[in-house]
Amino acid sequence: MDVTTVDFFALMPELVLVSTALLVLLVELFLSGRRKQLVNPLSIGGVVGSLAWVIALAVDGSQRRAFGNMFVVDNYALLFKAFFLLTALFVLFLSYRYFAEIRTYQGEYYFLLLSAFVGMLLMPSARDLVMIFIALELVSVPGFVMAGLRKFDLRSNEGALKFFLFGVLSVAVLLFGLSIVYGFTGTTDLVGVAEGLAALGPDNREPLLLASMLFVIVGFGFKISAVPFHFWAPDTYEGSPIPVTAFLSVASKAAGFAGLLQVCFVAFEPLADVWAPILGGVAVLTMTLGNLTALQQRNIVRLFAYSSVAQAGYMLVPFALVQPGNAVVNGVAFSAVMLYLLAYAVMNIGAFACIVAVARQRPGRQIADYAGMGTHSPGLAFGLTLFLLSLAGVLPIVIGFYAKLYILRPVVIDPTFGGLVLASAVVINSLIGLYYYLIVAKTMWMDEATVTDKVRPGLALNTAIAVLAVAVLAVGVYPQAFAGFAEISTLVAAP
Amino acid sequence: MLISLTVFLPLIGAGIITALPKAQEETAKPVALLVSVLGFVLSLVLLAGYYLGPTQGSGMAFEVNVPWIPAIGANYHVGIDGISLPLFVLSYLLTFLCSVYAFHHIEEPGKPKAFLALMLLLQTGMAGTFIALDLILFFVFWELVLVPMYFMIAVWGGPRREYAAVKFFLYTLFGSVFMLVAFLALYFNYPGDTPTFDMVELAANGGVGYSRTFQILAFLGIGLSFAIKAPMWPFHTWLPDAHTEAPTIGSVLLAGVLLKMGTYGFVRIALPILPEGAVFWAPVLAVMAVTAIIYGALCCLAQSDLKRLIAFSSVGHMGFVMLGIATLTPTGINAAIFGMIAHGLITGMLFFVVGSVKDRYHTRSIADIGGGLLQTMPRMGAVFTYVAIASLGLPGLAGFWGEVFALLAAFNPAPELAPYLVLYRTLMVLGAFGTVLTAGYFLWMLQRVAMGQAPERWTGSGGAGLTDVSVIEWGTWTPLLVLIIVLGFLPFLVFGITNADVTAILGVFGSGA
Amino acid sequence: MSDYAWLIPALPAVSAALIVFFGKRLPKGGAEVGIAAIGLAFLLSVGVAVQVFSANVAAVAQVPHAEEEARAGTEVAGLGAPGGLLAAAAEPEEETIEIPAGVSAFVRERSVQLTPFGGQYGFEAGIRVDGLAAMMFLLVCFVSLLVQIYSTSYMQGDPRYTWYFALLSMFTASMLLLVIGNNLMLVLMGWELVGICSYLLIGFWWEEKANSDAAIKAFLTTHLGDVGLMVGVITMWSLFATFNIGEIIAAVQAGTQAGGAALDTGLLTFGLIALFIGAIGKSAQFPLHTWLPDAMAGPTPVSALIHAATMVTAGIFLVARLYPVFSASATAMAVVAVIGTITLFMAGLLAVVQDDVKRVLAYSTISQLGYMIAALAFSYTAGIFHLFTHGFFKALLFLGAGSLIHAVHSNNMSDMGGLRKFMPWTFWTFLVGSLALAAIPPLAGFWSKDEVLAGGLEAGGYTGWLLVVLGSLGGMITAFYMTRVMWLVFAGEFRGHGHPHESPAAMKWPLAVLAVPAAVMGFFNLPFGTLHSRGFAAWTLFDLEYFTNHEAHFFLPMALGTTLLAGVGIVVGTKLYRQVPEREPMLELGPVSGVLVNKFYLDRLSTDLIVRTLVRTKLANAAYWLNDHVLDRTVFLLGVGTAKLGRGTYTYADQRGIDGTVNGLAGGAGFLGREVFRKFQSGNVQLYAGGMFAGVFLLAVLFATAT
Amino acid sequence: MAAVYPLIFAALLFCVGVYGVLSRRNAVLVLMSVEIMLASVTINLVTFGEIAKARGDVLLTGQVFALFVLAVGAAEVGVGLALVLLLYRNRASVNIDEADLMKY
Repeated sequence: MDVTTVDFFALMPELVLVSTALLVLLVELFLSGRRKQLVNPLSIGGVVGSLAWVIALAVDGSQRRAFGNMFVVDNYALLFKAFFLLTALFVLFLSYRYFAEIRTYQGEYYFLLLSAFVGMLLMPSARDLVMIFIALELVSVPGFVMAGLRKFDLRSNEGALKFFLFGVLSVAVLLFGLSIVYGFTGTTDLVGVAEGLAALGPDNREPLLLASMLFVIVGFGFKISAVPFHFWAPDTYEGSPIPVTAFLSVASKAAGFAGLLQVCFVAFEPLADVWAPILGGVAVLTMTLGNLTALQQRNIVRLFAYSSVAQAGYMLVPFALVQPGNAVVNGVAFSAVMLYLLAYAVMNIGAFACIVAVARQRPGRQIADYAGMGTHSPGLAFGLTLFLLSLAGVLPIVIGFYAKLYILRPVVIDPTFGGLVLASAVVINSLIGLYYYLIVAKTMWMDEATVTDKVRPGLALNTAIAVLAVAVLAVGVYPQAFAGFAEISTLVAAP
Repeated sequence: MLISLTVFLPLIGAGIITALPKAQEETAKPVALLVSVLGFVLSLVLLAGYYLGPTQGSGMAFEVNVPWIPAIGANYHVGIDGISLPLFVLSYLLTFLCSVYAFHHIEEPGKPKAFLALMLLLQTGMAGTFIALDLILFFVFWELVLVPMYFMIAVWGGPRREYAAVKFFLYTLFGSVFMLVAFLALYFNYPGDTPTFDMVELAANGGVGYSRTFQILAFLGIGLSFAIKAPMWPFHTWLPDAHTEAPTIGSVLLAGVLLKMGTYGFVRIALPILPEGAVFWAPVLAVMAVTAIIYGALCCLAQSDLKRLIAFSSVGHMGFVMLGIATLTPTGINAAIFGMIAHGLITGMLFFVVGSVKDRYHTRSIADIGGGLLQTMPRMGAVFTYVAIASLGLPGLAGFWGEVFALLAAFNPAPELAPYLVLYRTLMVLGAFGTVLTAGYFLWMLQRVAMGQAPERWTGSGGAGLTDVSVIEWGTWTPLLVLIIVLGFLPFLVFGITNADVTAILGVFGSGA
Repeated sequence: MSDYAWLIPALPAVSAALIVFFGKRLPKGGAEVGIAAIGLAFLLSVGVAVQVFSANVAAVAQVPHAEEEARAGTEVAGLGAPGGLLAAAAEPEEETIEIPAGVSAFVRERSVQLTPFGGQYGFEAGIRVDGLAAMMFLLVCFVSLLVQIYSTSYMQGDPRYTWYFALLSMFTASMLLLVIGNNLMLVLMGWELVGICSYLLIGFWWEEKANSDAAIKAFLTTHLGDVGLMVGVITMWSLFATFNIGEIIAAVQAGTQAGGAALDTGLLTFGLIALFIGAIGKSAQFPLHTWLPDAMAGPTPVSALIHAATMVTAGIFLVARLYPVFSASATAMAVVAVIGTITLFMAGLLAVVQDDVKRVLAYSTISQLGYMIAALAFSYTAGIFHLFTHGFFKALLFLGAGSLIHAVHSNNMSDMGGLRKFMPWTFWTFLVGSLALAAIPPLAGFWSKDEVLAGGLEAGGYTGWLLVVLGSLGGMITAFYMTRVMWLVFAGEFRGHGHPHESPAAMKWPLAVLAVPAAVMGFFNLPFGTLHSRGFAAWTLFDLEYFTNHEAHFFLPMALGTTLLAGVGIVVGTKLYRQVPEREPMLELGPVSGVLVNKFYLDRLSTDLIVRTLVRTKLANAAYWLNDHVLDRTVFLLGVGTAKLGRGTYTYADQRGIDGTVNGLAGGAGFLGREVFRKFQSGNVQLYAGGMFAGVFLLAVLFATAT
Repeated sequence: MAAVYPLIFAALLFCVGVYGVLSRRNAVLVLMSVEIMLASVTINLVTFGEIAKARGDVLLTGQVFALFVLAVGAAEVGVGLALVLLLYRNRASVNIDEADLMKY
């Protein structure tokens, strides 16, 4: 295991993105006034270039390793990288007009965004605890700064501060856990850890070892805003600029899940019978608390904050169904999380695109501002309604429904009692969720319009909304395309 | 191919209507009319084809079976047979009549474009449910129907429309989620080698291979959803709110066809696929059905709002339909299907009349109308009396056959239900007594609304707005009025179509008397 | 001829449709179409009757007559000795006369087989013409024709004149459908159609609430009976797997059930009693009779047609139609007899205390119907003969009452009086009618009522004697109240305002035409020897074997006795009402004994004895009070009660119970979100961190215990 | 020397850090306590690195990991102080309890 060999070809996507980030920082210094907006197309170019490399690696098809087996490029990693780059593309679309208008720190924002995405590209390829820690940090720290970018707004920096403190705290806990796990198994390589834990056998499971595993999960719990660790989410989402909220709620959460997937499904797989039921409890708690609090929200962004907490709850359900050694169920559960992440990304970014469009003309961000949108800007209203219905995930004509269907599949294959409880929890929560999504739809279509000027989202946002809406409907009508992803993404079968 | 065209034609129509520029809002009406007429004609062609074509009036016709989601083995399997044909044609007839009625009668936020597009979307959903032969396809159409009806009630409804719309949506949805879980369970525990969602195959298998307790639980899941939809007694509280707040056309389609999806579901899915479950639950269904008859009638006696009264009356009528189904005999099921058709025509007609009365009197409360409808609007009063009498089950009109043969079937249910014979016979007598209560509240309503002296605020100057039945209304109502009499005197028109297939599908229950 | 019998119900139905659509434009407002159609139907029914009756008589002729003379002889012997009265009754008559093969009562059945629906039985619509049906055709068409002619002038100027005639034709059509139907389902259809037509006709002047109340009460009470009918029809179906009357009768006579198994008499009795409940409802027998007096709210020709001659007789027709089935179960027959007898006596009493002339006639109809039902329990011919004759003279009385009301514009007898001078036609025809009703020989009433009592006497047994005793007493009471009506209406000075005048021709002539059969009809059914075998009994026999075994008997002493009682009734009536009409209201209040006391100089023994027993015990008022407060109250409470029950179930069970829980659940979720979880988000980051570590600690504990 | 002593010391240090984060008013002091927690982690890592080295792990992963932790810790402190400065400039106080503008 030669640590020094570096296979540059495998690293190209990350390298391209890093160089674009630096380039953006430099170029922005020399641009002035309105031409600073050019930075956005530049970063889009960088992302597209990196995407090209990812596709090239996929076409090449061989499994590459670098940094002494810490960095692996296989179909699971490539799929996630492609997913992250696409999310980056759409977040850039969102932020094009938003940051142009508030005319501050465009360069810094794009630099931070791209560096965060570099971190995300590293995450799926990281097959080593150290690498996972670094990737996690690389995603979080730019996030802290971006959350506080609206310097003139007290809420923004308060949100950023909370985000920072919570983040740093949970990373510390994560590290403590990692150190102890390293202590027990003597290696930081995921597969090595798995063998170490399996060697320990079921009888002498030290409470300290279990506690350390818990600390690791706490670290990721913060990132995906599961319940006991979600307190930062509403305040940070509300405080930060909306494209950043979109970034946090989709991209950074996805990175968190990618990390959690690798850690739980590979490293801690032998002890699954310990952490699976507990993650199940966390999942139910997350869903219920997220949905019930969302019922009461008046601010659209805070509503989406709690909704993303609830969605994290849904995504945790497959984790609860993992059974040690049972590769079939684990495979299905693994792909279920993957598919829900894809669906969630499409729906959530679409919704945030609409929110960005509306927020520009009605900065109040209150749900009441959306009243009567059905009359003066029906196109946007239709798009947002579609995303809301899809997030609710109850009607079979949208992507959200099939995503939930896939989560429930492992339950139905071999129904355990815990599985049935989880299934009914998902069902009841979808209903509660449907209620507050419908309230927003209702205000758009049924209430009298207080402000009646037409909302003009502008070209970039319009294309984003249109493409995502089509994606939501297309998969709704023909889910076969969606199911295709399931096969190629089974990391569990791959190692 | 023809069948898919008929089902998706209204969807295309809805698309065309939404594409219409905002300026020509009014042209939406003729377009909708054209599409619904075309749809109705096609459905008649299917009817004729079914009779004259190869199947000679029995078994599955116009079948199309194309893979749709291979991953979970759900394919686009549609077909029509004696059980689904009458309801299929009824849905097209009612939509056609509603589009005629829509020329003058869309409630206050107007917007005919959106309204008619939603109506046509609703029609596709309804028609689809009746021809779907694949569980997932059935579920998709079943859910599809909810969205347009939700918006119809929520946007064009009465004062408490939001509450009613959300209640309707969540209530039905809650049921259908359990149905989905049951469908999945059916799929994954399929005894045969290749699990399938195909209804025909599952029905042919007749529940063999599923354990008895499994069948009971699965029937509970599926039955719950259908029970909520065809409002059976404890799950009916959404119906009065949805009806009172829905616009006229909304409540006509809701009462006329949507309620039938639940009972059709029982006949098509629950009974043949889970026979042992059906036998276990049949007495419970029968008790709930008869309670619905008595309970519905009692509630009607307490109503002060005309439309709410008719909503409760359909709870009673659907009670008879469910009693027919709960007997698990060919006579019972035939009576149930006939009851559905008759209820669709009569209650649809009742809602049309009440809608027109509301348009003129601007109130639905019986006390405000204060009687004398026969004086202020003689023809409207006459039609109202005629339909009310038809609804209370007068022989010679459509309402009678459904009820009397349901009672007849209840007197001797399927052999498997022999241990419950005494229960069924007492239920039958209670049901028969229910007809007296029904007659009671209908005549009392007639007396308070149609008869008596019209209060002076409606005669003289106040009565200016009370124009009698308009041409549009006659155009909409005559087919229904004629059909009520025709079906009343010639019941075999419907029985002839349904009999062969019902006996076939119930083969699993032995030779029911 | 009987092949075209299906035209009889079809003609009025077509005329009804024509009047509804084109009535307004016709010169006479549709009346002429109605009358023409019913006239044609009447002619047709006469033709059918002739064919059927002659066939029946021919069949009877073929039965060997040897015994005929012998029996006649025994009767004459019994004539002399009063003891003979009892002897005749006790002497059983056992020799059965065998019927030559191939000879049977005339039954013509033709039906159309409709495609089989659900299950394995077919649904057939057909006609069944036999003696009974022919007789009913005659009665219904004749009375309907006269009533329609009468109505042209009675309903003159009514705003809904055309609709009235349409309803009349519709009613006649459904009555004839009921009569002609060959299977129970058609009978049920006709039954309920007749019910709805009577509802529409009673509530014809629906402006006043009282009329529509009466109409609803009538429909609901009869509909309550219809429930019994429906249950009965369904039980018959479950027993014999067929609705066809002919097949049912054959199966019962053969004593076999559907699958050839032995007849389950228990279920059969249940079915028959259920059917009889239907008859009770429709023919206003004891428990369900409260609707008929209120049904007088409708126009008088309607009362004449529906509540005298046709609809109310539907119950008796049903029992007659299924007579062999009824006779197969003794308990059912006993129930029929008891109910009939109670009704006839109780209704008679009630008729005595009425002031409204139509209500008197209504109660008298109930009592006469009681006669018919009770008669049917013992002898088939007695029952339907009384139905036949009663139809005529009761229609006559009602139409007479109609012309009285038309002249005086008020129903109450207190506004009438002395009309003999102003309305001679009505007076004479009314007199014929009431004498017939009072069963004074030689009028029709005498023969039919006597046949009824003879049937009772001949059958003997507990119920038989009950009928004879109460029947004859009832006869006396009938005579009494009819004389009371005659005196109050036609004698003394005119007490009303305005000036009464004789009715126009269109009303006078039907009265006259009806008076003829009222008087003459009795002679068609003389119970003497050969006359009997060619008379009414032979015409309407349904089963030759039954006819030959149930010879009609004429017990002279019985006949004399009843006529004497009737005479006493008339004498007492004249005594009471001849010269003291103005104190008439006194009698209703009940202190009749006071009145009686003033009349000491009256012939004490006979009048006091009878009047005191009759009135002092306040039997009449008690009966009336019982009827009004107890029975009517229960029906009213039932109505109001159900309304209250309805309101109760609606508000509590429905709104609070089920809906409440559903809203509660939603509210609960809202509360949980609002009060509990939202508060967690306190804004202070250290509290967040505290929350996080609390969570971590909790999870750690779970982890530790998990192993 | 037995490996258990440094581990216990690291655990205690970690608890001190946690206490510091939860109770301190001043944002800068909270940052300091977080640094203490990171320090305890590095001690842990180094100890385990030694144990692993004794068992023949030539790569010294533990120590390398500790280095990474230190580097990332430094970056975090930099960012953290920037945010605290921002708060100070807007609100003239670094008291965390006042930063509760956004509730429920």
